[in-house]
Amino acid sequence: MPKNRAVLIDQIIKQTMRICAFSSLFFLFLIFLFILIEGLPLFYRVGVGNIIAGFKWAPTKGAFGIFPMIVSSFLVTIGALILGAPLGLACAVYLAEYAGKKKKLFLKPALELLAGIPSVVYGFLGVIYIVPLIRTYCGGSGFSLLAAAIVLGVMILPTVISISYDALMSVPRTYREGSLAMGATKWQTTYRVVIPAASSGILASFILGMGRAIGETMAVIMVAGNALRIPGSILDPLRTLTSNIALELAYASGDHRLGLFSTGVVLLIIIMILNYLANFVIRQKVIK
Amino acid sequence: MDIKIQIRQLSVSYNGTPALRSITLDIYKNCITGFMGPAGSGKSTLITLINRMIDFEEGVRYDGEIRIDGINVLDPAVDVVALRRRIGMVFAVPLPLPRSIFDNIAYGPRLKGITNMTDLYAIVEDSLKKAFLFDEVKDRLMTSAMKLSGGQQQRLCLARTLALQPDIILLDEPCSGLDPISTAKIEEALSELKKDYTIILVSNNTKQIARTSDYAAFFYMGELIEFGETPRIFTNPSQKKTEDYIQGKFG
Amino acid sequence: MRLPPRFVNTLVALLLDLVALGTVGILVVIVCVIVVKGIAYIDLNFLFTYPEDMGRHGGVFPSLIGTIFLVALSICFATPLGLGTAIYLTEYTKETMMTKTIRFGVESLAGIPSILYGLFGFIFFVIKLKMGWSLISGALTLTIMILPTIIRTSEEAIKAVPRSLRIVSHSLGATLWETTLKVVLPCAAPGILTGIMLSIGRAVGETAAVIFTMGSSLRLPTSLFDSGRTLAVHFYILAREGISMEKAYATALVLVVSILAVNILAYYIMHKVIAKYS
Amino acid sequence: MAVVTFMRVVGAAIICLLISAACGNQTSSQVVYRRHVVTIAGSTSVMPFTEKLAEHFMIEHPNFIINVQSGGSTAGIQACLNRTVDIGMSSRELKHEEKSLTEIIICYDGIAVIVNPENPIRALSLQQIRDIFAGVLTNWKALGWIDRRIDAVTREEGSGTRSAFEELVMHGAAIDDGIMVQDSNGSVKEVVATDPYAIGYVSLGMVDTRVVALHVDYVRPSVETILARQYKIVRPFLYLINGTPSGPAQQFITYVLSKDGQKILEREGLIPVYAKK
Repeated sequence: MPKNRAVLIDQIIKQTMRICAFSSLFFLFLIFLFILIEGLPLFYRVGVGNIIAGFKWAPTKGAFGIFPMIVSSFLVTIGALILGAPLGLACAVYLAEYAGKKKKLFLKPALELLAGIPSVVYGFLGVIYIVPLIRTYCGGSGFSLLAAAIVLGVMILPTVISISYDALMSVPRTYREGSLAMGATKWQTTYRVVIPAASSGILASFILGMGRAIGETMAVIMVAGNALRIPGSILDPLRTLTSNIALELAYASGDHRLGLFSTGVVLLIIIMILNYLANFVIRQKVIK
Repeated sequence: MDIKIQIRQLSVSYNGTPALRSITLDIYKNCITGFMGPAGSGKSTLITLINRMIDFEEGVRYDGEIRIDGINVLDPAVDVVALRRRIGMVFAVPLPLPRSIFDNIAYGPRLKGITNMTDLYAIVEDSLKKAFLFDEVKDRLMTSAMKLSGGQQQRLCLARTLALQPDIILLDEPCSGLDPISTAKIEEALSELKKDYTIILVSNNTKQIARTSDYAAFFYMGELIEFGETPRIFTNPSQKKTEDYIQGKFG
Repeated sequence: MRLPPRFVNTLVALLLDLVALGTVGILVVIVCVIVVKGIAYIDLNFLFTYPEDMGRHGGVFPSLIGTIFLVALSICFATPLGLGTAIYLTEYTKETMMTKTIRFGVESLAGIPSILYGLFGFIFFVIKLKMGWSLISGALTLTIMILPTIIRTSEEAIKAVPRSLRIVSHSLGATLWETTLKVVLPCAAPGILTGIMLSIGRAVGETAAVIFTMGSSLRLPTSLFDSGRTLAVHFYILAREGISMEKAYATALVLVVSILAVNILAYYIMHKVIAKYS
Repeated sequence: MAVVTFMRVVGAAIICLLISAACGNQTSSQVVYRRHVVTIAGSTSVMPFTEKLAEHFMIEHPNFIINVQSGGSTAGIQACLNRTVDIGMSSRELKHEEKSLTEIIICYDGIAVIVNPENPIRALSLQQIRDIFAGVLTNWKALGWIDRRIDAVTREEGSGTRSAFEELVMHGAAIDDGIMVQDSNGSVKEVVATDPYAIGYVSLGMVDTRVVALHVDYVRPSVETILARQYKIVRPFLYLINGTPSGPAQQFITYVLSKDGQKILEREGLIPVYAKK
């Protein structure tokens, strides 16, 4: 029996689909390639140490130190986690363990909608409401680590909630029933059995939340004040890696632009490490 | 009587575990051949080999020959798509596609390239009549097939198979989930259909095999224990195991 | 002092209730603030007139059109690619080292922050491919950005289609592609549509990746190689430069309401599908 | 059934979009064929005024399209050097290696040092301003106001306003790293307008009632004091062209330098070229 036309079409389509599937890898490769091509020469010329550990950023005068920005990025992220992680986890626990079916039906999409609000809107509301509040009640200009951490804390909530929630929901029912049968209250069950069982997923949600926070740009530019020094207090302004790129990219040329791509390289590496960590943490659990 | 399907020395294994051992069997044209046997006896595996649906299982190895009209369908070079268009199959659970009754039945003909609505309607009507379903659904051909009852759905599946105008129809325990009335309707349809088709009916209901089939084969643990004309198998089985099974001593 | 467990239990339940409500409250407050402050300055005129004096007066018509063009283009590019990837991963291949690599690629793309997409789009499309700050540069950049969302939601939707339907289709003599096209995709369509909607939401609200690839010209883009300013970028500039708070709120209103509408529609479709399969 | 309809609707929608996009392009290319397009990019300080000029110019010449992009002085100069734009805008003087471009001074602009209206301070010396931005003076108390940190705001690296400020005010002293950075005149003004303890510098043309421009060395910043050469923080706004400009570009430049164009700039608080001469 000869192969008919349909089978031939099937083969052609299979190859087309395969090309589609490889496009993602191709794009990833392109992104890496071009950011590295633009970013690496400066590391070579100026020296890795002078960029990563350098304190002075004055690209038009030949200084490309981004150490304060790396530190600031992490400070902002940690601040966001301090605010967002407990809140997000609490919401996830509530959704997974406490909320009734009807409430869940309304709450879960509502919490996910938080992710839909554009980051510029978060930044704007931060400038209008949070920055003046901080200025009035805490001091400083208000454009500060604190303001950025608050805004980012809210922005990472959807990530933390949805991934923690999935982790909590994947804890087998029998664990809960076993604990409840022994006379534990619901909270004791949740606290001592369910949360520990879901801990790796929860940890992954925190790591991915960190990734979201460290990569956020527009909201941070608007509320962080963008000063070039490592902040001495939570009321000091600071500049993250992302805002450094966005603030100066439109203006930059020559070495200045290369410097911004070097900033991008560092950011890319940090993000990749965080993603890998999150993956690793989740997989760790599966192997167990 | 002509032989439609010749099965020769057929062995199958799943991930190294044998499922069928060296089966040799002839299936006659325009007859209903019943395959019976307890769960795991290999009878369903055998029919999925005939239309090569077995290709969708993982870790399967097979050996031997199945010749339909003299052509070995287990040959890797065989066009399985064309093969399946010649061999209809009805599954244990009614599986209508989530679309209208008409579209369900027209699915096969459309794949063959028939697009003319008059032709399609003729095929649909004919198939539904053959499956004894037309009168029940003729006023609602465009409604969702999911809304039919279980028995109707199964007859729809039969009609959908008939619409392919196949030579052979394979039925894999088609009545296992149905009530006696629906079962009776399907059996009635089958006895009409054997005039035009070669039918293989897999069932673990021995009474159904006795009622409907012309030839019966008894499988046990992957082996063909006995094969012959149905009346003889049921009245005078030559093997002890066959007798025990028919009498309901195991299975 | 040890509190009695039952008391703690009740207390925690209450506390969690409050926290969850409070968090939803954030959403409600954000939406309310934008709506209350923006509603007074918005009318059909605002949507359909050109801005004057850098947006201090007039409307947002070019930004509206720019946004629609940008998002439509990127969805047009990303949907076939994403759907193709999802189909390949679920229907055409088994789990191998290769599919794992592709999934890793998709996950990595999803994790890259938008500013890096902006950086890449700027150097690759704008500079190297000489497309300039244009609709097409922005659309191509966004295509890559939303690709992971479309792939992942499509894959989920396709995986959720029962295997038995595929088997039936094959038994009726359909090829793999016929089965995919006629059985799998129609069943997965609502899920795929959800993914597309979520991507639209993401693309509409994106700023960092767009501002460096599409530029910020206030003119109405009339060709693929024209620069333009999306609503999100326009809002960013209005708010950040203090050009006009009224117009900023009004633009934010258009932005937030359209994104929420798309998202809610997406969840609604998803909910319908879940209800259907369970 | 419903799903099939869904797919059809989606398919139809996509096709419609593609067709409309394609049609859109076609009509536009026809339009472009008849119209003259001038692309201008560069300094964010010059951009708002160019926008305004372009608006007026296009009312009088409806067959012209003037595309104005921001991007910063350096970007404008670069774009002009590799001929991606017809006209570059710069708010700083050209560096030696950029001298191949032709500079056209379209007007002069004072840089005003601004504070929030709530701030009672109305005058500072150049030295005091320099100290504030160098991070030496960090408290308003030292300047005779309340005990509160000074929230100074500067522009980012690469900005023409920043390099003019560094040259005219800082006299080579470095701007402190702890100072806030904003990336446009507008955003600096916005910070100063909302933060009572802030101080920043913007183009004089940007000053409005929401901020107060400080007297520097007892001189009020204004068009008159600049013309009298009393207010010293002044820089030229430049248009740059690479070689001979295209006809339409030349026409726009002629308009900008004409009485009408200069009047518009004067109304915006800038100093027209003829006045300075």
